Amino acid sequence: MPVRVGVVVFPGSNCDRDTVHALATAGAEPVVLWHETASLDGVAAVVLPGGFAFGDYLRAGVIARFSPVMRAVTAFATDGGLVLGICNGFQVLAEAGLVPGALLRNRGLRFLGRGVHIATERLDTPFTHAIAAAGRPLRMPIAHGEGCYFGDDAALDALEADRGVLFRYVDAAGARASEDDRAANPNGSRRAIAGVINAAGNVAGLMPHPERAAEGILGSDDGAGIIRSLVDSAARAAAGTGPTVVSSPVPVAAAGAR
Amino acid sequence: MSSHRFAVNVTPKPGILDPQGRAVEGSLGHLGIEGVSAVRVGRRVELTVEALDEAAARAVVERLAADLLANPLIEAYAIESIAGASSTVGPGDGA
Amino acid sequence: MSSHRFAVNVTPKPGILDPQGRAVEGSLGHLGIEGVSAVRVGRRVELTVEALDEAAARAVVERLAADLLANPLIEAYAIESIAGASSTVGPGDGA
Amino acid sequence: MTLAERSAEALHRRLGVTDAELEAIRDRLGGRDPNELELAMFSVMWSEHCSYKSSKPLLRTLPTAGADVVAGPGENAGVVSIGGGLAVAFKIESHNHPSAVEPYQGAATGVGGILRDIFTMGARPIAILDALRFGDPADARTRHLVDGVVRGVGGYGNCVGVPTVGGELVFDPSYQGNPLVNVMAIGLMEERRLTLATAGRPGDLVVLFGSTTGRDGIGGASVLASATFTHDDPSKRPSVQVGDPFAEKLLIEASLELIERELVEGLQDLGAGGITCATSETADRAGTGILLDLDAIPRREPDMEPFEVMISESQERMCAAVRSEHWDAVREVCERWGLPVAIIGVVTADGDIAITSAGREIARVPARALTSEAIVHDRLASPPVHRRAAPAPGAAPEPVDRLPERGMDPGAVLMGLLGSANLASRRVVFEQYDSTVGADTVVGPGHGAAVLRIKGTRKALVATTDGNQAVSAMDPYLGAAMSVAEATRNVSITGARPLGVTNCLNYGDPTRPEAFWQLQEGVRGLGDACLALGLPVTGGNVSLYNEAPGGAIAPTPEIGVVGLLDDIGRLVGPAFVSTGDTVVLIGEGTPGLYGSAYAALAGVAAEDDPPALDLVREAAIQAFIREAIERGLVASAQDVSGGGLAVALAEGAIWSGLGAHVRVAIADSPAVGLFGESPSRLVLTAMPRHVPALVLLARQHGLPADELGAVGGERLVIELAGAGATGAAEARGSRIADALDVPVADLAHAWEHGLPRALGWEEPA
Ligand SMILES: Nc1ncnc2c1ncn2[C@@H]1O[C@H](COP(=O)(O)OP(=O)(O)O)[C@@H](O)[C@H]1O
Ligand SMILES: [Mg+2]
Repeated sequence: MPVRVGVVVFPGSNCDRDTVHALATAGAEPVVLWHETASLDGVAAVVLPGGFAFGDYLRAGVIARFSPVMRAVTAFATDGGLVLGICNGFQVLAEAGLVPGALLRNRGLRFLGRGVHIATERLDTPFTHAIAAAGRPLRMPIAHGEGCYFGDDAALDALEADRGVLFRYVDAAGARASEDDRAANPNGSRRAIAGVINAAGNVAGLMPHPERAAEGILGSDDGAGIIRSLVDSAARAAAGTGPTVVSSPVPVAAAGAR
Repeated sequence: MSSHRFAVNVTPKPGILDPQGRAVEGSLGHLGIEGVSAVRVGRRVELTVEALDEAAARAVVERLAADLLANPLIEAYAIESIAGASSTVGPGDGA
Repeated sequence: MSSHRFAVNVTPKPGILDPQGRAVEGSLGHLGIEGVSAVRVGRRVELTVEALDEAAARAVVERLAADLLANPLIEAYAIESIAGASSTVGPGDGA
Repeated sequence: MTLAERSAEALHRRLGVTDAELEAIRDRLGGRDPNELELAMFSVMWSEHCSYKSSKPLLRTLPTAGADVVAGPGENAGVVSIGGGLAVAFKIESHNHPSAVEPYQGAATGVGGILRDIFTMGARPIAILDALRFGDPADARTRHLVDGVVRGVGGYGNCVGVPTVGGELVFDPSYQGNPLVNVMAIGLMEERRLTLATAGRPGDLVVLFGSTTGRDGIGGASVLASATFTHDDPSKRPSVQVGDPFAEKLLIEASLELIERELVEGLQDLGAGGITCATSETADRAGTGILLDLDAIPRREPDMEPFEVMISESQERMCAAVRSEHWDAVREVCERWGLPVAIIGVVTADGDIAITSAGREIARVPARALTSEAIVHDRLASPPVHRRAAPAPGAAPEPVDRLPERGMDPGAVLMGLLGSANLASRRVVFEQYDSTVGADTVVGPGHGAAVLRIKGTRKALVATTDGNQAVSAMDPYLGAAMSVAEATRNVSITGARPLGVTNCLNYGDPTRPEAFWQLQEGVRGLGDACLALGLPVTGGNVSLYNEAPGGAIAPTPEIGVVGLLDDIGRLVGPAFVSTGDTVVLIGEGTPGLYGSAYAALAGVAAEDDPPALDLVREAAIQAFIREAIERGLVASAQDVSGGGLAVALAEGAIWSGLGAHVRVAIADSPAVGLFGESPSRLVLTAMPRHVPALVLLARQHGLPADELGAVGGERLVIELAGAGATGAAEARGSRIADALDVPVADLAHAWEHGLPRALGWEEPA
């Protein structure tokens, strides 16, 4: 029996159908969760999909954060439930304080839709353990106007100390991008951070779109590893077969500098 | 020469649709906030001008606002002179 | 009950990158404008609150500003009470 | 005359209604004068924009029949069946004048409008293509317009979550005061969900949902699009319409749910003419009337005049005919999506649009008088005295004679062309668009036609837009036919079968005989080309009065085509594929450099003509390439278009990183041979073992096929052979025929950086 994974739909979400498709392709049973429901309907994991929830008016993700469903998501996350935010979903998680940091307007002040490469900094998380070929950069699209990851130096040092950086923008060869390398780190994210994970290791967010790169026909299936990791971890969680996390973490260096 | 700090408040003209204002109003229910209406969302630009005197400085801001900061077709603007400190108010200090 | 109009000015905290502010500074050259510095671009939200009195109204705005309008990680805000009319100033009326 | 008449006269002129038209209105009303409200309604409905009063007689001549056509012109969008119970809806529309006034909002609301045309039919929008035309890229105003329009297209399309997968960006001096913003949208639907814009039957409720009605766009598009736009005429300044893509997204979901659950009898989006247009057109189609309660219409602003409510063009609104037993369900859907919804009237049997307020009837007009019986003008048409009515794009003032006699290095010319504003990469533009949302984009913007897979099938849709204003400027018939040929060719070279043609006709003031002649010739060229290629025109849009103080635009027939690829596995692209593949040229060129990118760069010779187009040959070459791809004989396929053969070869190299070494026989002049844009030619690459079959197939289709050389190396090498080349060389006292030899990396660099340089934008990362 396929594991049930929730996909939250806010007014203005526009990657919900893509995410449902990618989850189903990965063998899960997607469950659509309307923003006004206060219950998660017993799903084993939740995805906050991309889009422009509430038009992204004011600040991306800020209005969505107050939807009834987010109270349920917060409670779910607090008891260790798996939550993944993609693009706008990441922005919502950040606004809700479920993952550290803030996402500012791209430094170039333009929306950017293009392919990027990201390195997986940790393979020992529920969102990354099924990614094949450790350290090989993953290629997938970004499409956002507010994706510049920001935290002050102290916050970033703390984040790195917690091993909270999950993905970093790198060049095609896998070398970590600098903050002003517009080619590899298009939105100017601090320390090239493309995705983060909370200290408890059960809530993660990233700006790139794995669900748009999960089938060869779309030019890359590098995103499938992330989706598969989530579905597999959700299945373990549902079956109660303990740790969704494989041990032997990959040293941070392995992924980045190559 | 003296230095003057101004703020230019740019707001959607009356009658012009303000999608952001509408979205904020619509979301108040979720925050359990009542009695709020006529929400308009605009921009606030704070800047420092070096000029001979206040009047000269204001003239510069006036031009900047009209030519660059506001779109006269859909936005109105107002210029206020502010204390250098006002942009550094932290949360809570507001009230 | 009485009705009060406020403006909430939200500006990037000192030290936070403000690419918009830099973009404005960058385009001053083309306009042949000089002596302008320290440009910060933020948001201005104007709203009307129905409440028992000014203090109660301000408390509502305070909550709105802290919870919704500003992100404490990156933004500071200041609340000002304004005349209902101030949002309808047209271009030029500014000076 | 009576006082009433005199005030009516005064008002009708102010509303842009001529005295003759007022007479016609009187007799639609049985001789009586319209009251102010009625006159305002007529003024918008009888505007060029809503009534097509100048173009209707011409459009009637277009071929619209097709075996797979489910809905044709006259509906909000054309719909064509693609088998398996699925159908595709597509249409292109202009938002030129609003974009000239406020580029961001003009472009944004243009996207919103065409999307509504698509989902009104019951189709979910899956793609946008934007065809943009501006004046001199070095001009500050142009740069402001390009930036605003591109941000507007992205700001709206990205937010509603429909990928922008293609389009065009063309610079031509004739657009200086009058940019063109044409947007095409494509939707996918279950055929049985087809929903038409009708008012249903008497007794049905008329329901308005979406945004509230405000004063914005009063006399907006209608008035604007019906009077020559001049910057310094405040009376023509619209109250700018602001788009709300978030509201549009909710409108898409609510509308599709209403259709899916069969809760509406008919659906019509509100565009130009607002409620007046939506109610009169739906009633006329259904042969019914509508009784409207003005006071029931949700407003955004206090004390609006009745006429303001009736012609307001506030965005993101829909009008539906609903059985009374479905009302509660309809309201629930709209409210769940956060959309204001109201019953604003009822469908009647009397054929009139009647409006009541405070229980009093304030207007009554026969629906058909506003729409199908609107006035039609037969305009005067006369060819221009000067053959070159409009300038070729950027044509150098004094003619120069041809390369290489003038000592031009063909390699330098090629680099110049690849880096020119009209041929360089559009990346800095389309990277501001979300081209991958929907997870269906197989080929996005940048390399020819866009390709979208259809989930759950092997099928894919292929789409492109093309318009040839340069040739149209001298020969509007040929220019329109060439536009159809190129757009359909760009679809066929992927292996897809074109399904139908949508078009946006951008022309000048129809009351000017020369401009009307251009329109007449353009429509004739469009029709003849579609007939020759066996394609139906499924819809389109006409934008007239495209004239600025500087003069009229070059006639611009913008053509949108959607094609069907039965097996995505067979998809062929324009980039070279592997070293050792043979390069084959199909078809042969005719002389004529007029209207080419080369002419824009180097100047045209006085005697230059545009190249010829043989529509029978074009049909043959498209049938050939589809069959060749079907049989798996083709590795890559590109058509010879802007920049000629040399640029087609260079693109194959740049996009693959693979060089090529070819030998081109020059019959006449090297300039024509390398850079001439004579149509109906293809540059193919194929595995050597497939070449004989490929060449034989070409012969069977009556097409010449020449093996030019092979793919490989890191340079593009083009040797010039034949009389033309050696002759040119001898004329220079040289025994060596010219050769073009450039590293692919250099070609790529010129191509990548050309546009940001031309626009003064920061270099692409
Ligand atoms: N304004 C635009 N928006 C999106 N894509 C564009 C735009 N302009 C051009 N393109 C893309 O750039 C490529 C080149 O355009 P064009 O020269 O018209 O292609 P073609 O020669 O195949 O017709 C195409 O893939 C087209 O879709
Ligand atoms: Mg083309």
